[in-house]
Amino acid sequence: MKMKLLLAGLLTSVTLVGGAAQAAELSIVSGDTGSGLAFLRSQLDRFEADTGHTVTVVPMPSSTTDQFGQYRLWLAAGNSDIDVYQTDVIWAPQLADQFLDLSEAAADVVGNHFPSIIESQTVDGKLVALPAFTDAPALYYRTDLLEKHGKSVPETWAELETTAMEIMEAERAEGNSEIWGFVFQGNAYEGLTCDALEWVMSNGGGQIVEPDGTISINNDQAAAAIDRAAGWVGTIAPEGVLAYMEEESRGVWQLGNAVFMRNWPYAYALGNGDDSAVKGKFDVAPLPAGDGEGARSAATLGGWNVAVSKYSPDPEAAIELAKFLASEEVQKERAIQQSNLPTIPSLYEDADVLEASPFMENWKAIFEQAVPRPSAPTKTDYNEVSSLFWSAVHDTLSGNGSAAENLEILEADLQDLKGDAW
Amino acid sequence: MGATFDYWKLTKTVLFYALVLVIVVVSVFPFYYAILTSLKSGTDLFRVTYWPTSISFDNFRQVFSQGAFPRNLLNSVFVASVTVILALFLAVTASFALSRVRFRGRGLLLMTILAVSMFPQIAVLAGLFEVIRFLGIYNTPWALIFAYTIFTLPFTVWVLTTFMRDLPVEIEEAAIVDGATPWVIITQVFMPLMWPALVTTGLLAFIAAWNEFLFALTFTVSNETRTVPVAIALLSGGSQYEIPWGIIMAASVVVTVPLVALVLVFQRKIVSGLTAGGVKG
Amino acid sequence: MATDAMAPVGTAATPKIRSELMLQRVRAARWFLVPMMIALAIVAGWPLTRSIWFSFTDATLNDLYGAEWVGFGNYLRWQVLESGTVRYRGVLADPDWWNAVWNTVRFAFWSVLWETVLGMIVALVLNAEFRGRGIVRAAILIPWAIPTIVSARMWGWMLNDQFGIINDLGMKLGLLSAPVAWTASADTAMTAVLIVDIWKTTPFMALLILAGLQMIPKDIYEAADIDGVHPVKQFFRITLPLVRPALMVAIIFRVLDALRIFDLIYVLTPNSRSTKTMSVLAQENLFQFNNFAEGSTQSTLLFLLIAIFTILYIWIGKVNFEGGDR
Amino acid sequence: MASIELRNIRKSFGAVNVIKGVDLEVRKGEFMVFVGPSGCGKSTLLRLISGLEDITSGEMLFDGKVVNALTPSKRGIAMVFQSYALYPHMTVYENMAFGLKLEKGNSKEAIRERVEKAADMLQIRQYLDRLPKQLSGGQRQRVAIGRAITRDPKVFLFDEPLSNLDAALRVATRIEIAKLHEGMHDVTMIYVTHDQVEAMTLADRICVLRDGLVEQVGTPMELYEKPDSIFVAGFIGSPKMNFLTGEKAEAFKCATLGVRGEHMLVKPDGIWEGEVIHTENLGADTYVYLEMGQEEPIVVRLEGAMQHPSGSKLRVSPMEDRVHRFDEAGKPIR
Repeated sequence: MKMKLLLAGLLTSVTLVGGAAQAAELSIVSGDTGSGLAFLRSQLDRFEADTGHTVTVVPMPSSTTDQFGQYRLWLAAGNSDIDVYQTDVIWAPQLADQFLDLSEAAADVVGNHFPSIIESQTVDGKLVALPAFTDAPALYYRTDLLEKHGKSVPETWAELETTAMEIMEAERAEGNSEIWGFVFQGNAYEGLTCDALEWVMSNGGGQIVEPDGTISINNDQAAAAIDRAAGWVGTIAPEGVLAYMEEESRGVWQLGNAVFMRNWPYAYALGNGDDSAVKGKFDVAPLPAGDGEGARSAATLGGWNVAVSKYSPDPEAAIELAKFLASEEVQKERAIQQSNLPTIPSLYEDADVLEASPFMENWKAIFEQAVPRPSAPTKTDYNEVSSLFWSAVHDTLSGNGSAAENLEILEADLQDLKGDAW
Repeated sequence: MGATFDYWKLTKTVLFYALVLVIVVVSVFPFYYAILTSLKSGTDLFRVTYWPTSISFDNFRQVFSQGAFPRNLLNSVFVASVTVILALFLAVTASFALSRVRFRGRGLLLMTILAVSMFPQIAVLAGLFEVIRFLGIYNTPWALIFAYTIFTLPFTVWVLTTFMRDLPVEIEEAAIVDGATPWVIITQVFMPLMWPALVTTGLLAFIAAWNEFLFALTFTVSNETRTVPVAIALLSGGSQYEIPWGIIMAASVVVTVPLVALVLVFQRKIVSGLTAGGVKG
Repeated sequence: MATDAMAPVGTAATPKIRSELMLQRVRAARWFLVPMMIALAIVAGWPLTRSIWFSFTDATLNDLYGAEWVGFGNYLRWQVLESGTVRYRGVLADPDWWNAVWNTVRFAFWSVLWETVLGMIVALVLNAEFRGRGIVRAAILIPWAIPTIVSARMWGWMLNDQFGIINDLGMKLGLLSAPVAWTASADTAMTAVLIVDIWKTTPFMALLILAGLQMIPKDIYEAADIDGVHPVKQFFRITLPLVRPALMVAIIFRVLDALRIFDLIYVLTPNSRSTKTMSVLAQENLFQFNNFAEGSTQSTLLFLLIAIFTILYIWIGKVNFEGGDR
Repeated sequence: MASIELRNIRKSFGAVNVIKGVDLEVRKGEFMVFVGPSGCGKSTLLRLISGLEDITSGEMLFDGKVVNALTPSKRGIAMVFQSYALYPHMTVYENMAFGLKLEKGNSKEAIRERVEKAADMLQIRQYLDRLPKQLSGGQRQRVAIGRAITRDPKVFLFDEPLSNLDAALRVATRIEIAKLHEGMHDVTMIYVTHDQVEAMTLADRICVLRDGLVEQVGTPMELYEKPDSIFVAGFIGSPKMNFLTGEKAEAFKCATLGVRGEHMLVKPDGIWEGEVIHTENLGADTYVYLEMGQEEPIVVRLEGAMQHPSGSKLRVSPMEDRVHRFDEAGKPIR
């Protein structure tokens, strides 16, 4: 009975849609979260209504490593079941061979986005993904504690160190034995690459591999930056920070046990939740700068993009969908409903957006300091480059060798990996 | 004399129950902690407690409202059951041949079967993916049932072969004299004798299939065909980096309870010692 | 499968009338084995062959079908520099690989050792008659019943230095002086992984041993009791020899599993050098890095290593392929 | 109901020859006992007859038809195993009915009737609903026999059925089996044992096996009175026959002289003198062991309870007409 109804429904929908020009059935794979998926669905419903295409969402686990492995396997096997992929900023260059070049199709809108983001998704002149939203970390600080101890928001890492130490010691002396100065992401994983890239970049130490492909990591400023971070472990940061990812840092922070935290925007809303111990007691600022030559605040570029599979049976409709998801209209909705940072500069001044997510104003400054990870120049080797880098940094943080020693080895390893060219 | 004996016996009993208690506590504590966590929400999750402070079933409600969890549960039951039935069926007959019929190359065959279990699962993923697409069972429960034989079958064959080898020869001969064919011997004589082994291997294989993640993630792409471990991995918090601990724990509790029930149902079989009586080795 | 492999042993000498019974049994054996072998050939044969083949090519996941044959290059290759020094490359010359081998072997040894000992104790306890045995039996299976991806995360949470209950408990009981970041520190990461794995897999061992114990006739113990054999002696003289076949098989499968350990480490300590095992390394190369061929090579080497181990184990442990038949 | 003929039957396991060419005829309705020391191949021979074991060469005929290739069930045999081999998960009734259920064409009622008939014969009717583990050893053995009876076999095979029972039960069950045979006149029975008492008491004819070959076939009295070899002479009869060599044998013009204990007479003018080393008093008779310079002590069986203190001297003579004389090859001189 049910089957019959279903069939009847199917038939009518086919006849209805049959009239529209080449209605396609598309699939988009997304590792987004619950509310993110709901948002995606609502946008897709609009897209379906506008175009007559139908779109199925294939949800994926939120672990990015799981997602990446799966996408790679599917693409390698030429899986035509998925048309559009939601990709992390660092993926598109690695999967460039399997994605369609969108530069022509998106020529009309490319100019609207931040050029640095477009740059990060361009491999050998090929635009492999369109940006859907972006992400950049900030320094979270406790307004109440800073005020109580008469400190200002640190602008350099050195300031952060002293401020954190002083407040921590003072608070501990008052019996708050669980307090720490600073928490970040110190586990050996992609997040450490982000954190460490900020330390190095903000200290004028380059971006590991420069856009032209040169390996720049083995320099004194980079080494100094990492050595300094190594000094935090066990002093202003707990030993366990070596195993922290985003959630662990947020956990410590949200219990009110840290003065400073480096984290992504998601922690902002959660930190202001009703059961949070730090509700209304914190604010964000750009990450501190280093003190070497060319030192400036730096924030690693995150964010998600949409790419179209080479194996899509209906590439035109798929491109249409990708463009739709990257459009200003959807990005605005996203900023309002999901508090995701848009990749279109004009939206940061949009009244509706600012009304819904006033904190975005803070992020504009942060975003201006954003640095991409070297995924574009290192192409398919990026994951391995990143792994080598975070391993070297993690070794240094755990006290296995000095930064200078580890970076020297890293440079040699990267050179081996690079060969003649990336 | 009598007094010391009783004293010794008491000590032994006390020590024995202490051991039982330790075993139970160590086994169950993390699960208890999971239940505890599943009843918490928000910042409470980050606070260590040993007893429930406040009880909220929000997480459980979330589990059943996100995605298609009841459906996933059903898929898991189906996939794991069919996998086990299939594996036991193939393994019982095969292990009869391997343990009771003398033929050349038997040792080699057993080794070959074992060799299947020696390859890292992660490495067969790509090849298996091709086979499954070739067979046209991609994104169906059959893909998983098919893929899971790679780890359930060698295991069940080996364990059942070992157990069947230990069954007394004379029982089988009595059956032959009674006119039983190999099939009758297996189904009517051996299988009832091997209940403990069958239930045990079946249970272990069931749990292995129930808990498998990697294949399930790779070979299914829709919420309607996915199994519980994938569904749990799909449970998500409000944003990318947020891990919804409470919900994950609630889901784990929901997933584990049927298994515990299964064990309780079958546990009599596990120990139905049929050893005393007619069988003598 | 060659048909003559099925011929009963000892037929070589004189031609004779084969009895219907033997024919029936051999025929049945063939029919019983064929479905299993077909199933295994499809589900394992092709993927295994593919993986081994890839290990001799330069395949990457971006270009799986255009892979070219490179012989043993992925295993070991060398290059003589102008100065005369020889540079070795390939998996066998990769210190990361040998580190992973060492981690894997270490992990397998300790985990299986502990699981066997604890599994035996648990099985003996469960084999005894006592009130509430059914509940206890169900309770000990819980660790095995929780999906690995969940239990690994759960333990990761419990082992956390700030809000983990293990540290809290350790501090409260006075076992720890300061919270330990179990999964973070290189010194404790392996211990943490071992704890979780032993916790999780001991039920598997215990249940298989229990099944073996169940098949031991009770009158043997009664006889031993009458003879006044000490319980400890009973264990070593009666129990152990009689559960040996079941135990040996349980150990084989546990070792094979332990040598291939992946998901637990992948979730708990994915990038720690001190716990990175062969499978984790292979996975990284296969799917995360662009080194599909190298990952295949590592998988093949892992396979070889396990095969060698198994042959040694069967040879040294004198695992019996014979007996029980007629 | 069947005569069995074995023609040059051989059996080898790999390179080991267990049965080395056996020719034997078992008549219809006969109770034949295979007896011999362990390892003589008697059980193997039984299993060859049953069809459980493949015949390596030679021919096996049931009622004149070659049955080498037939399965046990098609040969119409039933077998009682040493360990009873009852199906532990089935009740006594199910155990007994199993074979009948597997045969096609037996109605439920017919099966019940046959099972109950057999059960009545063995007085196990009240146990039909029990599991084997709820029965004593003797009861289990009866069930095993009952299972065999139910199948209404042409040939009844017993593989050391009493060796797992204690002495008292053994005698009782032995009588049971003897009665059974009387009640089933037309059924051929073959019984394997290593116990010559069982063989003597049960058999119509005994087949003594040694090392895979038939040593002698004959009625118990034939074997007792006219053994064909030293081996048979020594194996049959209790106490074991005394063997004397050397001068004492030469006096009787043979290599070995065999005298049974019961054929020795204690007389003051006995031709042999020996020293008493041990006396076994069995109540009805007494065994006196004498040291006479032979390899083994010489047994003398005396009726009634007698006292002969160890160390005392005793003179004995054999009954002249009951001595067995053997040549160098161990064959009897008649």
